[in-house]
Amino acid sequence: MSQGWLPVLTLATSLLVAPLIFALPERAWRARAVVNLSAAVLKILLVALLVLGFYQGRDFVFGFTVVEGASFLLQVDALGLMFAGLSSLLWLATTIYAIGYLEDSPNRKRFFGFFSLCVASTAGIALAGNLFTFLLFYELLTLSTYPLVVHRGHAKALAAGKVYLRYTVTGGLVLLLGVVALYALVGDVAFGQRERLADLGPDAYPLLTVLFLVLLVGLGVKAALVPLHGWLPRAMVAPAPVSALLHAVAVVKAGAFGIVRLVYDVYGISLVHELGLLTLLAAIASVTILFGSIRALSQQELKPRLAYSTISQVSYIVLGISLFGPFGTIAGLVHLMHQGLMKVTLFYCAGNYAEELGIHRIDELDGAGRRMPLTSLAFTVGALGMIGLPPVAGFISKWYLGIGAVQADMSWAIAVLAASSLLNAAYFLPIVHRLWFRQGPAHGRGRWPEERHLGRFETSTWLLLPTAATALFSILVGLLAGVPFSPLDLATFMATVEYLP
Amino acid sequence: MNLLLPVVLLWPLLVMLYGGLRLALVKQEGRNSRSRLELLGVGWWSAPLPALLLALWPGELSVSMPGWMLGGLWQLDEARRPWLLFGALLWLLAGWYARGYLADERRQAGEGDANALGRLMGFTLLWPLTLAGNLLLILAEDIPSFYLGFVTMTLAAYGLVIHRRDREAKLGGLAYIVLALIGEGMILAGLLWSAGSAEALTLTELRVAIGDAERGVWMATLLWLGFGVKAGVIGLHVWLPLAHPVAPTPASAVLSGVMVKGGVLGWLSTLPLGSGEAGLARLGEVIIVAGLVGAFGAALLGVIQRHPKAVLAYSSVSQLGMLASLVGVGLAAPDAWPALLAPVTLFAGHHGMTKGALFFGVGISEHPPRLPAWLIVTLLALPALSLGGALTSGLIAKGFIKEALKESEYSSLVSWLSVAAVGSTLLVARALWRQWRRRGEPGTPLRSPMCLAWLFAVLAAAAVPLWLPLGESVHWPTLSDLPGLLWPAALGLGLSGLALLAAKLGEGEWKLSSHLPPGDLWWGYAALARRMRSGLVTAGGMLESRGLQLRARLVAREHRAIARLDGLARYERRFSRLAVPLMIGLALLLLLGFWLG
Amino acid sequence: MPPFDELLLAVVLLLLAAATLFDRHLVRACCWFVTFALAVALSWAWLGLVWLALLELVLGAVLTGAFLFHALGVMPTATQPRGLLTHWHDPVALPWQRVLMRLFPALAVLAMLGLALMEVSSGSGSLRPAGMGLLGLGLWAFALHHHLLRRLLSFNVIGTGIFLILMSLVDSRALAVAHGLVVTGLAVALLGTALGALLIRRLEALEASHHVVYRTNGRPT
Amino acid sequence: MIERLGLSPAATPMENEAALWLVLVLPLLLGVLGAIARPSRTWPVAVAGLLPLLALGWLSSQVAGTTGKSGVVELGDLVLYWRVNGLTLLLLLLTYLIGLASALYAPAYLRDDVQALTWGQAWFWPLLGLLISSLALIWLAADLLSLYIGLELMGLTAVGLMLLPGKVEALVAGLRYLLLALVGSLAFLLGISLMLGAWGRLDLAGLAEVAEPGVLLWVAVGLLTGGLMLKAAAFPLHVWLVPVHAWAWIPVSAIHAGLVIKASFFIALQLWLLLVPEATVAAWMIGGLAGAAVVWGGVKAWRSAKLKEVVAWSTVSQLGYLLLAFPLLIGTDAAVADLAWQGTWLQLAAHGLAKAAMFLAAGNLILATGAARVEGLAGASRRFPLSLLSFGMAAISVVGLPPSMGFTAKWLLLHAALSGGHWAWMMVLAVGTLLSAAYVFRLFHYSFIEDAPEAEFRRVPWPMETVALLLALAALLLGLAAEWPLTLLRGAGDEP
Repeated sequence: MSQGWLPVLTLATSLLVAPLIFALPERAWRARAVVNLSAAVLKILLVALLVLGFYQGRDFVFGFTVVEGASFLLQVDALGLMFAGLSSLLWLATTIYAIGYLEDSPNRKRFFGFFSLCVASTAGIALAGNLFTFLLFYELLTLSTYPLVVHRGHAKALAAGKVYLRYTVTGGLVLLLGVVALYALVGDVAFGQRERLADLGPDAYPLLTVLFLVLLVGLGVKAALVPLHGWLPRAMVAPAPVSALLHAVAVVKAGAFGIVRLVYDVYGISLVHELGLLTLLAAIASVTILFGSIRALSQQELKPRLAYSTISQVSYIVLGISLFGPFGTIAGLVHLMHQGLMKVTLFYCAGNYAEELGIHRIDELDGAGRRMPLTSLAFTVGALGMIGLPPVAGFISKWYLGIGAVQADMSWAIAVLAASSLLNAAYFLPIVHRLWFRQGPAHGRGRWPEERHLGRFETSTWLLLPTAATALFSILVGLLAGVPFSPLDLATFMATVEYLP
Repeated sequence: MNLLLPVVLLWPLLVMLYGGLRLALVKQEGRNSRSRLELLGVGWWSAPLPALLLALWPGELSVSMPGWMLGGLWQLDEARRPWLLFGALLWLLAGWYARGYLADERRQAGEGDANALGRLMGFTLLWPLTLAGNLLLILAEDIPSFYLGFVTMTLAAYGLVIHRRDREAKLGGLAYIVLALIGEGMILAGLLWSAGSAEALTLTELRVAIGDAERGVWMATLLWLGFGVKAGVIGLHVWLPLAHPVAPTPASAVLSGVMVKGGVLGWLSTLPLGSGEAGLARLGEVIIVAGLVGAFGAALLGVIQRHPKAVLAYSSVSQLGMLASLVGVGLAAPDAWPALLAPVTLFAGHHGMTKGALFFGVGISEHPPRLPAWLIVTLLALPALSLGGALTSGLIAKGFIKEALKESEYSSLVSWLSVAAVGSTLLVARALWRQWRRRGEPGTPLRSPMCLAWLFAVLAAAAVPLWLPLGESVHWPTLSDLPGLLWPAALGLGLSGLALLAAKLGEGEWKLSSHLPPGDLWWGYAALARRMRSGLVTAGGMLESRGLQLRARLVAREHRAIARLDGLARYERRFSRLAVPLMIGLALLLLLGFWLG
Repeated sequence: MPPFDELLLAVVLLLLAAATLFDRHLVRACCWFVTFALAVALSWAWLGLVWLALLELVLGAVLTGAFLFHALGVMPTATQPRGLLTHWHDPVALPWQRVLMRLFPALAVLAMLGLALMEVSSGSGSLRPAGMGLLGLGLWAFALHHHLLRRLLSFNVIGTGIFLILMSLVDSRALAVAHGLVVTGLAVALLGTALGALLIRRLEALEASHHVVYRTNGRPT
Repeated sequence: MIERLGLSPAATPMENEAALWLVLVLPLLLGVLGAIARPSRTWPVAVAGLLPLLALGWLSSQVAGTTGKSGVVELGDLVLYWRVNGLTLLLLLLTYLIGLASALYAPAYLRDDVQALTWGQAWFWPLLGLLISSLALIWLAADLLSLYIGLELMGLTAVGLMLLPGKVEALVAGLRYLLLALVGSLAFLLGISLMLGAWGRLDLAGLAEVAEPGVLLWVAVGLLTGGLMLKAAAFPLHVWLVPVHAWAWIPVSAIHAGLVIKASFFIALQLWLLLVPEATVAAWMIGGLAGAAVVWGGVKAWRSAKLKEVVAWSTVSQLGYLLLAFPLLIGTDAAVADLAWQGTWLQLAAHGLAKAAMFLAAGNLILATGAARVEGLAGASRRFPLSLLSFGMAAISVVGLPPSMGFTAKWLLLHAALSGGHWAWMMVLAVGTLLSAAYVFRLFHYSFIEDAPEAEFRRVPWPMETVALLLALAALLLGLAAEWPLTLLRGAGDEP
């Protein structure tokens, strides 16, 4: 049975919210909040319906021809569902957060409008059924994110926006060229029809290799692979919810997700393996992992450090999919989710510190654990997860990565993992130490840079709630990784499909 | 009844949660209601009770939770029972002791000292968390849970180590955490590598996997070194003498008594000990040698220390070295291992309880109870002598080991261990001497928690062979064995007597100790690490400045290019003037094009 | 050998065109143009194309001439032109290098035309060379002069040249279409000239009120 | 190609030609009516604007289901040819839509623009009507004489419209435009004359049959192309375009950039496809010009200081995309040509809609900020999000980002270029995308500035906002619904 309207509806929830928000007047923040939140909840419900239907073996396909040889296709598969689930969950969380974060600041209408567009494009990326559709939403994402990056409108934000565009538009163009070339080569290929490329035979291998690299460059810009990462740390000037979403689901993840699609659903892992590109991918990922960690060490401000950490962490996904074998696949896919949860938590925390106490630099964090215990706890959870310590979700990813590396005969990747864990510890644990064990303004020493009392608790409830929720989720998906419908479960399902025809 | 297993782990967490909530609520209600807050209450103390109960529960228990991480499997079998028992017991005693030891701080906190309150809050919350990690480590059969337990214990204990928050505490904490993390890294790498090679999810499978794996030696090496950080393998031991003196005494006791045993337990759980086909004999020999070097080296380094807890820490390193060499036998001579397991466990239990009692003793000698001095000295010396192998549990453990090794090809190890025991004796003698020199005024009531815990610990330590369920009967040394067992202690005592005499006659303290501060190699490591860290930071900075340079160059080039583009306007003017000729030129060009084809 | 009168007509046309294009006195040039248009009408009549001749007379000679004089500000009532506003003499000097350089486009077009017309050998007569001559002269003048009025004159001359070539090329079956083309072309030429003339007047009026001098080639000086 | 252009002999004559005449004449009539009535409100224009659309609907209903219709108009000896097919209908529809948008925009604009109260306003309506009619004539005409008439009518009307503001600068720029347009028509006329002389006929279908390659044909086509390129503002013959737009009225700019230059392009492409379908080298030369146009226009747009100049230069750049049709259609194999064919017309439509929307939105922005310079946009995103949104959506199409029509067109062109292995054209498209992104986002960059001093802002009348928004939406959303115009294009039923 084919129920095409469900994915369309899922997409439409956030897509149609955007004009609605644009239509509402700037001052109607209550109405806007209601619209936003109800759409977010509705979307979660729809995604849940999709998951349910998917597990019952239903097909959800919606498509029409756009031009000759290229069609708009939405379809639902496990990978897409995972990403859609992540994006819808974090949309809700981030919307709540953003409502609190942007209280009384100008241009909220614009912010939320583009925010919804951004999420809609993420959903589109998740549900896209072929490269053409993927590309559509990928570019839409670039567009809808730009106003968010430059939201503050000061010189630094605008400069960051410029850099962001230079990278992403060029990347998008390269991707477009690659996709068109692929279409010229084999025509419209829906995700999952891997045999189409493999059937071309060894004669086409050089061409396929070149195309793969072109597509990889196009996607690698958003995935912030070294040396295409330059935009990410500068995009930090955006408001915290934007950074959170950018790093956790939207932009960076879209790139990583695209690489996953490219490797698994367009080329097929066996073909990529045969082309000998997996090693290259693993090498790029490893370099990125280490590079990001080393750069993070020398950052003195919280958000840039987190940004470099993202560069490093997202490459875990790439590393995972470059490990030939089910475990590598699981690792890559599951980290897609896990990194999202953990990073979003960290960015929420950074935002909380900035909003409540005016903290931007790391050395201002001394003793913040006493002033803001829940936020600091959430930060600790996120940090431990990033290091890859149980029971936080990061451990699960790392575990599968390691096993995948061994099984793919790339045991050297374990050294990368261990080194990265140590480096992560080296730049996260000092922060945790500062939070809890140093004495600061909360102990009567010095003053917070700009303290405000935003709420009854340590900070505004709007800010605290999503932070705590995502932190809790980060622990739960790690601790209860074995239960059905967990990210790990979905990823395992995916991997089985991939490797057991 | 299998539910008991989760309860054992949950109870400390609940205790922690309760404590946290209470604290949060008190904070919410306002600052003047702090007096109502009772820190380190009985509820807090009860955290290890279910574990103790479980250890005494007859029969094996196992609980499997497929949803837990990658599939949870917790077990209580006969091999785990002794570890659980002495661990829980020591945690219980230490908790009791702590209620007395930290009484001053509790009072201060009650009076509104924010710093004391902060420290106590940390202690209140992290103590049960560390305990939970430790218990999980013992009970877990699946690797993730095991690792989770290990990590939780390691990280949570950091808060206990730096309890005092002064410079030394921070140094101790730093040494502790840095080495622990390096250890974690190696453990993780080893676990991933070995588990990956056979998709193992439980520790039993893991041992088999390492035995079978092609590069099992390297996996085992990683695991040995990783756990060796905790178990004080020489070279990686430097955190012990730095962390122990600064930690509160009850924390030192559990640290040295139970937590470092986590490392030993890690070895036992992950190394394919006693597995016949494993080609790990060479590694086993390395472990034996490293263990013995540790045993001797620590003794030599320890006797010149001034702080009694540092001396005791070195003693732990020494004892753990002995234990390590026994574990090494398990790899080098797999056949001997089955007989050796029970003695090793007994030795571990003995060391744990005895070292706990000794650490309690340090606190006791600082605040002696109102007891006759001779009695105090005797009670302090009893575990000390036991540790030297002269009395009670130490004697029995040693005899047991000797008996087990007798048949194997490593019987000569016994003599080495005996020599090391001389060192142990010297160390405890030194520790006692330093304690005596630093003793405080008697005044602690006998029925205070501190005293009672200490007394109970001394007794329990002495009687370890009687109550530790080893699964097989302990080999009690016969009378004829005694000379062979007792000479090291006697020699050690004699040597310490001589040293005491020399000290009395001479100028008192050795000056050497000022040249060799506790932590020996740490200072070298620290220098190295500082250099490495600054190197990394510099590298990061260099990357950044390179990036900035590159960016600046690109920006400059961009500006130049833009300037050049702006200069293009003059061509525009030319186009404007030449529009008609250009059109004709275009027509000509096209004519040429048509002509060409 | 073409008939003598035809040759004469062609030579007269060329001479008149040259006078129109290269007389450095503008009013005189306009007068020459009217004469030229009359000559063209005469040639059409001589070719038997009476309708065209009439049209040329009306559109080319009378109306275009009127617009040109209007642009110059020469009215039947006011014989004195407003000298301040009109360049009686072309103020731009013409160095011979530029004169030669500007010849190239015209030569190029003529060469192309020559090449193309070699294929169409049918039809002879001197009207075709005359048309080409007009075309070349017009193009040269167009390239050479900047004054708008002169450019309009050149445009008209070129147009006439093209009409001559066209009419010399077509045979009887395509005559109707050719007529259509020429009529359209004439109308366009008239409209263009009219628009240009009105523009010139308007610009001059604006220049006068703004005290800014715009050269009619478009750039402020 | 002859079939695609609707010039095949298979096309059947139409029973009732009234629809055709209505389509041709109605805009002119309405324009004259407008001159008399001088509407100052939007709704009468909207009502009147529906009439031509209805006529077009009638026409298309007659054409529907056939490969196209063709016929002749006889005026004595003179025979004029016309044809209607899917392409014609698409172009007619586009013309009417953009014309209607301009017309709807105009009342409010003219009311608002103080200077428009001069004599110019009276002339606006008939000229606009005439322009649309002449465009319709160009789309429908199937012989060179009608095309010539249409082209000249269009050119002179366009010049007239451009002159309406009556400012010195507008007049100077208009003068140059006039002169160059006249020169262009001379070249065109010369080319036609040569062909008429050689083959004695001007109907396109007939010419395609009898014309044989040779110097005469080449010279003729070369001259025709030269003249048309001058009128189409193809690089390097674009000099008249930007100054003209910089001073023209907004609705005039919109229809001019959206349609007028496209007409010349349409004629040129049609001639090439019919007369020199195998001239690969020459087509590549045009392709080279296209590349240069894309780069030059893009760079100049990027560096322009005024908003309208940016938009105008962008037209020069975008025309380069269209010119790529020459190398992609001439002498390539059927598959490539098929893709390029669709891509070209889609690009034409996309650019027409988007550029018109962009001009209208830019007009709104300029009206609101009172500043013609780009820096004047500072803070615009907060003040008039709607105008900026329209501008943004149109700009997306111009850059060729999804889901806009420009993207779909670019996709097709890229696809064609890659299928044919024409890397050079692919690079042109790529560079064009980057440059257009550069100039478009430069404007957005300014609009997002928050810390600019607050300036006086005027409110923009709602019809102006709405018209711009609707056009932009059309340009944006037709990207995904591109199958519909393409079906219209293919409606002739000729399957590739």
